[in-house]
Amino acid sequence: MREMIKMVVVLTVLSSFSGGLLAALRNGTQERIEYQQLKFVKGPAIRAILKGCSNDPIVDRFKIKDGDVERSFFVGIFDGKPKAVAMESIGKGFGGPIGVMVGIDVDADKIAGVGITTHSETPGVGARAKTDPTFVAQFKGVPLADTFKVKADGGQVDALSGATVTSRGVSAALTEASAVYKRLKPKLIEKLKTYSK
Amino acid sequence: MVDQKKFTVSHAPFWHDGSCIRSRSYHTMLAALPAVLFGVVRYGMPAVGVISLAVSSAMIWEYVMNRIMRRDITIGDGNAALIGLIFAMLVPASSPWWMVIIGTFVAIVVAKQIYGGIGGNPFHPALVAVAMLMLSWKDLFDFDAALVNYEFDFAMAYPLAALKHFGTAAVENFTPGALLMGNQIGAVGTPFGLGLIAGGLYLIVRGFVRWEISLSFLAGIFVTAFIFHQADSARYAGPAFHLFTGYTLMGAFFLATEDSSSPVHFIPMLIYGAGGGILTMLIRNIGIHVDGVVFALLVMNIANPLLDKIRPKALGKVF
Amino acid sequence: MAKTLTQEFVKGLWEEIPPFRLVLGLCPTLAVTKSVENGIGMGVATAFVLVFSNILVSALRKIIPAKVRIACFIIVIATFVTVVELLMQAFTYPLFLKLGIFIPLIVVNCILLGRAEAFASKNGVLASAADGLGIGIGFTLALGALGSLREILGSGTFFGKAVFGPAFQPFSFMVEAPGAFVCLGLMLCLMNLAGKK
Amino acid sequence: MTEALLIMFGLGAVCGSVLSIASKVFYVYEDPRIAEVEGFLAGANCGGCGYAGCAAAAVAVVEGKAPPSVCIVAGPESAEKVAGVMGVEAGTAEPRTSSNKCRGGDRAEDIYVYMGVDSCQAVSALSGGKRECEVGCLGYGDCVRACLFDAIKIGPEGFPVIDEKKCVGCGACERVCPKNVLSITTLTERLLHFNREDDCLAPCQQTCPAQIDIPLYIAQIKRGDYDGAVRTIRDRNPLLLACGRVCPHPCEDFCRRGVEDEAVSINQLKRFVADREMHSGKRLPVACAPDTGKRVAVIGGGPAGLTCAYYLRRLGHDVTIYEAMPKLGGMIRYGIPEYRLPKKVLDWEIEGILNLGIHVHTHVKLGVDFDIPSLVSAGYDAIFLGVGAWKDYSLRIDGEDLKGCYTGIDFLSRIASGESIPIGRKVAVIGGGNTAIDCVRTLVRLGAEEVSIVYRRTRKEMPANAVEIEAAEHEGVKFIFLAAPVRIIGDEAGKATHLEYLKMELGEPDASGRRRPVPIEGSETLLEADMVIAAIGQQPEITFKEEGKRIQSLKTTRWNTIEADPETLQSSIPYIFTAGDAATGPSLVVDAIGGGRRAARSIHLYLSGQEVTPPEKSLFKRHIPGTLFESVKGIQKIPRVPMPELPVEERIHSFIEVDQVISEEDAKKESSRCLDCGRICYNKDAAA
Amino acid sequence: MIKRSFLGLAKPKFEVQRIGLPLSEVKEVPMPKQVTLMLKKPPERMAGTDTVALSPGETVRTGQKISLSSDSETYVISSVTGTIARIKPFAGDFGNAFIAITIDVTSPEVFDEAFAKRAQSLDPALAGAFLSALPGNPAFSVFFREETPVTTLGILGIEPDLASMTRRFVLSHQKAALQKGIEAVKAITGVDRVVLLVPQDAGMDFKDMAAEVRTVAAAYPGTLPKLLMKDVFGQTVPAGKTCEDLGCTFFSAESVAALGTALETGRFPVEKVITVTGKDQKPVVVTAKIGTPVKVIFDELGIVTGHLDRVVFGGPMTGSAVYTEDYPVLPDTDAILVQDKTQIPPLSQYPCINCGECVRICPARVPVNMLVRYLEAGRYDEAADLYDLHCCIECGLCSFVCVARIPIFQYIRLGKFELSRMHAAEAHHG
Amino acid sequence: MGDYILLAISCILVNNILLAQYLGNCPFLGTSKKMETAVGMAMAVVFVLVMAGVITWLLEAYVLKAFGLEYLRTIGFILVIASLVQFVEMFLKKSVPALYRGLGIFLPLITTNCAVMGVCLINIKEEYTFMQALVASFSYAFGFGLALILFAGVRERIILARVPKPMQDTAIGLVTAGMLSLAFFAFKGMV
Repeated sequence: MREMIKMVVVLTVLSSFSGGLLAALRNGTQERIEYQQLKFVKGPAIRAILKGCSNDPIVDRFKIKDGDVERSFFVGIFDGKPKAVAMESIGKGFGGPIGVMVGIDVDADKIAGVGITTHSETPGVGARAKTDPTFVAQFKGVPLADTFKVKADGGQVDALSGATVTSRGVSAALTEASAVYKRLKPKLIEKLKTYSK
Repeated sequence: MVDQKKFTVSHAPFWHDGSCIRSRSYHTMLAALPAVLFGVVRYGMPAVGVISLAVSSAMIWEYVMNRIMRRDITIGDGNAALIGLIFAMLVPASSPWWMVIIGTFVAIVVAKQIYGGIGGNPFHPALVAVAMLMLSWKDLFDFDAALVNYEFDFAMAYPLAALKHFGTAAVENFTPGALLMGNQIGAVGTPFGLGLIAGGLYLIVRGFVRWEISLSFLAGIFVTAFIFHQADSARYAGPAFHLFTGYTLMGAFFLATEDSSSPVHFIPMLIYGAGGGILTMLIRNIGIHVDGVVFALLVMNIANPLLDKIRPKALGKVF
Repeated sequence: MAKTLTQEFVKGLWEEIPPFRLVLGLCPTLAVTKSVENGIGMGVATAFVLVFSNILVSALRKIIPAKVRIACFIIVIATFVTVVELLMQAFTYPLFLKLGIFIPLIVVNCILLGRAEAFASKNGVLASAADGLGIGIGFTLALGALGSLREILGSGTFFGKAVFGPAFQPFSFMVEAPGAFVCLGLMLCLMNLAGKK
Repeated sequence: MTEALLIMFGLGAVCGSVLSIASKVFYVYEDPRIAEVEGFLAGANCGGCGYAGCAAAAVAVVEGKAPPSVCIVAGPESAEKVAGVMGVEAGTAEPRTSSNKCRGGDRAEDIYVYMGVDSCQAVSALSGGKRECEVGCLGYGDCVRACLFDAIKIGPEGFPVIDEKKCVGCGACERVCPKNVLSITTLTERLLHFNREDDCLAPCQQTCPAQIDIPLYIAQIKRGDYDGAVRTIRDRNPLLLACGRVCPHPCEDFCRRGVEDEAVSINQLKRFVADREMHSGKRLPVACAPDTGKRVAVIGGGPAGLTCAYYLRRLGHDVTIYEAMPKLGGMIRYGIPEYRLPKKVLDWEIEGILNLGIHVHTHVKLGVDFDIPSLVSAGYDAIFLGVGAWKDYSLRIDGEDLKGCYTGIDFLSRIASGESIPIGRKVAVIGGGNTAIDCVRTLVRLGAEEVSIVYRRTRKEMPANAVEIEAAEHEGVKFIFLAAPVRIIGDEAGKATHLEYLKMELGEPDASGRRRPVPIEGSETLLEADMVIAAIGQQPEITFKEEGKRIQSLKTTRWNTIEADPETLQSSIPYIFTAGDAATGPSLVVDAIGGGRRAARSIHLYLSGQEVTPPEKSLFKRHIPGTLFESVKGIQKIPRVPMPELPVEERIHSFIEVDQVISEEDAKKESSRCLDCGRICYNKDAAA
Repeated sequence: MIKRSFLGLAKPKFEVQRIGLPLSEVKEVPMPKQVTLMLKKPPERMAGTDTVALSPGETVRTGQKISLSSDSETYVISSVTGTIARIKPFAGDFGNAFIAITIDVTSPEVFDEAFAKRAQSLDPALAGAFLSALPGNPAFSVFFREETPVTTLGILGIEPDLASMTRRFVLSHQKAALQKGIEAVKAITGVDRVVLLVPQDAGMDFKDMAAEVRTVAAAYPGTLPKLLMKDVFGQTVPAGKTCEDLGCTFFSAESVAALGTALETGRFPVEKVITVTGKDQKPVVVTAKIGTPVKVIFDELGIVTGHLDRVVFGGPMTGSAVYTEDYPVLPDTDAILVQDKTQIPPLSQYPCINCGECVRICPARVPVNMLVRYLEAGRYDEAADLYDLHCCIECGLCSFVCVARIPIFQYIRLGKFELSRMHAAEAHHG
Repeated sequence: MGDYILLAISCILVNNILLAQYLGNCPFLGTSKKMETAVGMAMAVVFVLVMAGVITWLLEAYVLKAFGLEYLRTIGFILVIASLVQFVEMFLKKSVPALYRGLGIFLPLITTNCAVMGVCLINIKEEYTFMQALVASFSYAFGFGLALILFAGVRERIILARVPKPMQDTAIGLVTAGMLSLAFFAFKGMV
């Protein structure tokens, strides 16, 4: 019995000790990890969309509650003004979810740029959505519509050849982003004001 | 001590039927000759270059390994030359010299000699080499691109690639007869179906390969292709097309039948051949590889030791 | 037969260098050595965990009951693995992304448990630290070597920089899964040859 | 933070309790020692122990089926730890190594040309193998393949060579060898191995009373492995310096090279390596088995006693030597003059033996200072009686007790212990043995003007070594053959002046084939001699027999030697063993050494509670007939290397050692004359 | 030598070579100057402990029984009259040990009367006392043992191996003796069933024999006992068992005929019919005294042997090569084969290449390809447990067809021998 | 249903845990020298992996995710797996000794088998549902067993071949594993 108690005690103490240690470490590094994650996963896309902004959009980010979920917005400051925000939305692709970063020009309600963050599409086919710059370039300056559809479905988006599913996924993501933007716009404007100098 | 007479003492039997590894290798090479000659005629000097380089470098690798491992020099048995030849038959005539040499290195050194030489290799050495090269240099193995400098009087497309990319419509004009006569592009030794069949029959009749494997392999391809074709004839080509294109015939007579990587019992031989055929068709029809023979046979090579455990009960065996 | 600390350290560099001499820890060895950078990163991470887990296991060896010995060792190791995981996320995020699932899997690397069981639980703190450091550095070296070979041959680069002319057609087999096995096998053969002398 | 703590606490608690409860609920009794033992085994799963892997071996140990030393890889440290777990002592866990008995796969001729499976087992299955030699190595290397530790290689001569560093003594090679060439032995077994009928023995080794592996050490000298040669000799003979000087080398008589050419100078080679070790100033380490805790008293520190003590010590016993004289060495110290065996050399050699941890009491005489019962009560488990044969036979003629009359050993030992004896002008030494020669040569050096040997037969019959006789002759000794002393005539002062002897002639040959000397009537002759030394033989002095009770039951022979089994050397009292001159009567040093080792074996058997039986299939003082050739073909004659010696003028005035050691170059040359014989084979390459 | 046929799909045909029958010419080998008799050592005796009841210098008569001791089960019958010159141990194959008794032949020949006297009554004791030494070494003892006594006797008029004509010769030339012999065997052993196995093409009528007559296709390996058991008697001998365990044994027709002759003449038969195939590969049938050194036969037939040649006692498939021309004709030597060194098919150092020829030809369906790998690695136990080592009926065909020229048959025999040795050692040590 | 079959094929062949994902290689090489051990190990892995997959999925879903403690995944999973393995070992030893002899002796090896931990992590990473996780765990384990048994078959022959000394054992095992992995390229893209 003594031994049993010892076993339980040692194991419990050891694991709680480790839990405490890790929790402390986690608290200390949480901020930085989050920043790093954004920087390396979403960073490239964000920077491409908000090209020419004078700030670091990853530092200047905020969250807004949208129903149950929290959404992150990255602010792009152009000429001292927070002119654009970027947000991520998810569409369903061929190989799984596709993360699409959508930059929106707040002033004009136009798309400032689109970038693909994460995906698991077939290399050389669906993956061209990320690697082929012409595909995302077509969205720049397009006004926000209620729905985005590929041309084959009667929409306005030029699908990637051979990767219709991927293109549909991206379009769906854009549609969602546009909906979210419209829904949250008032709160967004509010928040953005804090960034103007 | 010259006058001393000592008899030779050994164990029974004292007679032998006279077969040996050397004659086996050379007869197999002889059987491959029609297809090889056809390749030479079709592709000219580059084919000669690839063949001679492959055979000679294979023998040199064998020699080098024999020396390193301090074993008897075994290039005389013709096995290395045979592997070199089969390897050459599987690559496009336009293969660069370094690729041929790397290929024979992989075949002889990695896939054969480090397993202890002939008889030890669990995989067909030439298959291993071709699979490795295919993975590494896809472009060089794209027969359409590789043979772009040739001009022939028939459709300049690798039938299997055309099928994969464009469906059956693209391969309609490949008639079985034309395919058999070698009117298709492909590797050095594979287009001439008739030659391969002739060689294969020779090997079977002489007992150098086991007919069970060849036949069941072809049957596996035929049946599977037939089923697919019946299911969707627009996407999947018919059995005749599959039988006479790509590495199929080569596989049936020269690759699947390699001694040390194939089973020896009757039922395992049938399973082995049929499995290879079915797998080939699965890869061709739903996998990403253009031709499935290489990988299908490698998979069957792996399964060989297990398959070969299926065997008849020995005389008087008690359990 | 007591060895000096130096000896304990040095043995990990050649005599017992994993995974060549001690055939342990093959999974990360095979999986992450597509490039030198990954290999060394993984090696360092493992070495870090190894040193600290060895120290802690050695320090606690008297109070750990035998029945739950393995569980305790695992907690210790897992704690440090998580520490490494968090630290890497915070500071070397791109490397963390590349090594992916293999960082948490350090916890089941048999080298760690092997050393804890075979060495640290029987030896003093200093010796265990020396042993951990030696084995860890040896592991790093081995991973670096394998990584270099595979990167140079398979991609034609070294630390991401091209080493051959543009005419070089990389032997991409080497960076594929089978290449990893074959390459490690051949290196093991060379080590066996070298060990003979 | 709190959540993390709580969750981890919960997880740890759940896992801990589940495990601890499970360990209670699902408890299956397993001897906890199994796990512990397994922890100490090497974990190589090599199967060398004979069990299926380490776990199985651990189970066997715990069940008492296997000894703690079961693991052959992990070494004695592990055995100790395992023994600790099991609560027993490790005991005499000796390392075992493989050794091969055959040296030369290709020397024995083939009887047929073999074709087939490349394996010794296969060849030997066909008519017992293709070699004409029944016990020889076939050389196909089954042992090499069987060895898991890479410790065996087929050497350039075509027989297996064992790398002792790698060998763990697992016995795989022994099991697989169809010719039983390889055997796994411990140090004890090696030390106790005696020449057997089924060994592959060269004639020299069969002849050597100490059974030294002569071909091996010559081969080692040839290779330049002098230390190895010393070790080889020392496994059989601890007194190699002394033997290298004084041994009459019977081995050379049977040297196969000697059949067609001159015998190899075996003893010179032995002396060469022995001297080399001495002059190197570094003693080669001698391995001893672990202590057994048994005590043995060795009475008499002569060659037999020293040898016996040496082997007993190496076998792990606690040995004490009791010596009557002030110094150890016995007859080789007191009976052999300085010019043949310098005392310095002897001291060095004896020191080496004592260094193994042997206790010594000198100046104590059996029957005077102590007796057998006192030794028994002092706790000795066995006693070795190596008292030698120190009592000279008397001439039993008139005038023997005149002044100037001495007996041989008495004279020599007094000289050796530094006593100054008035040396006569003209000296007559009676006898034809080595003692007589030693006396005359000593006298020459002590300044006697005229020294004669008086011997009753002819020179041919003289038992002394021929070289010695020759050396004495060179030094100016006169030989009077066919002379039987009748009386010694003295002057009034009681001092000897003349020796009267009868001339003899050779009669008809007797049963032994020697022609018996027959006195010639009336041929009395006077020989002027102011000093007469009778050196006609010795016998053991057994005055101790009269004292004490227990010892009275010790049987003796009519020559006053101690009666004992000739092979086991166990006397009529089970715990008393004997050897050397005390057992055999005066004989060669090397006989005493052989006897000492034989006695040590018997004592070891006795102490370890085994039956004291002669070695199995022992080749005791016999030859394997098949090994003695009438002719040896293909010999290219090369003379043997001459022995360097001091010039006569120099040596007769001093006691400086006469015989010198040969040079390294000569040693190599001489060793290459060896044919490296086996039972029926010899190295034809060396012959050519 | 039978070569591989051009068409590899067909199995090689192993029909016994024939020379014109009936054989008219039979050479008689003259009385040699010296004969050597091989007395088999009982297994329990070890080297050096044997003493033969006779010692060198003693005289023996033709037909005299020589044994280790008066009650010994093993004995030889002297085939000549003479004096014993030497008695030496002789190592045979696979642990068989003999004592070679060499006799200097003297004339005139004197016949020992013991057999004639003993043969007055045909009873079991006669078998034990003399008949085991008949040509062909018939194993009479199996009829009288306690467990599973043999109830069926097969008399083999067919050859056990290729290149032998001996039994065929007996069938055609000694029919009367055979007839008498069969009756005698029946009387001595009381056996229930006697079956005479004759080759299909014997071209003779055996209806009047006192035995059941069965014709058998005389193709190798169908003439091996275990396959005869299967094909003729429809019984499969379990691995590790013998035909005798199933109550059946086989005698050579020659043994039975010799018994018949012996009873007729009252003299113990000391001659042997042997088929000798020289380097010209033409078989010749000769008769010679048992114990005749093979050299004498060679001299008589004009066969010259040289360095590296091979002399085989027995057939080419199952015989054994001897290393000296002094080797004597034994009672069971049916055939002698001489090969010039150029006629010896070389072996190779190759490992198994897994071609499967052996597997397909094996009459016992043993997976030889795997078996030989295990045997080569010395893993005999696994070979026996996993790959049917003990099912092998030892026909030698696997080696005959082996493309890699591995001495497979030798590996198999060696494996069985080593296993039996190991098991014996284990049993010995408890 | 079809999805599950595809998932299974993908896990068994296309993304074979050993040959394509490099997980579980130590026991792969260690236990493949003999067919019997390979079969025992394969069964043990299937057994443990299915249980571990289920338990860790539950742990992740109902504890870690619920409290936002994903960073404790590593330590939590391994602790659970290790305890599970040890528990199963003790249970088998007592209750089903026959099974223990066949499979239990491999259980300690599984604790440090990265395949087990790896599959649990993959299940989380791929955000499988409970059923998917169950199927994936079983299929991965089956794939492991399949590769192990195939490999053992090949290896039994290699051990008997005349492999040069420095290549023997692990080195040749690795090269062969490479070729196995090469052959498994056959299934690329099939799902």
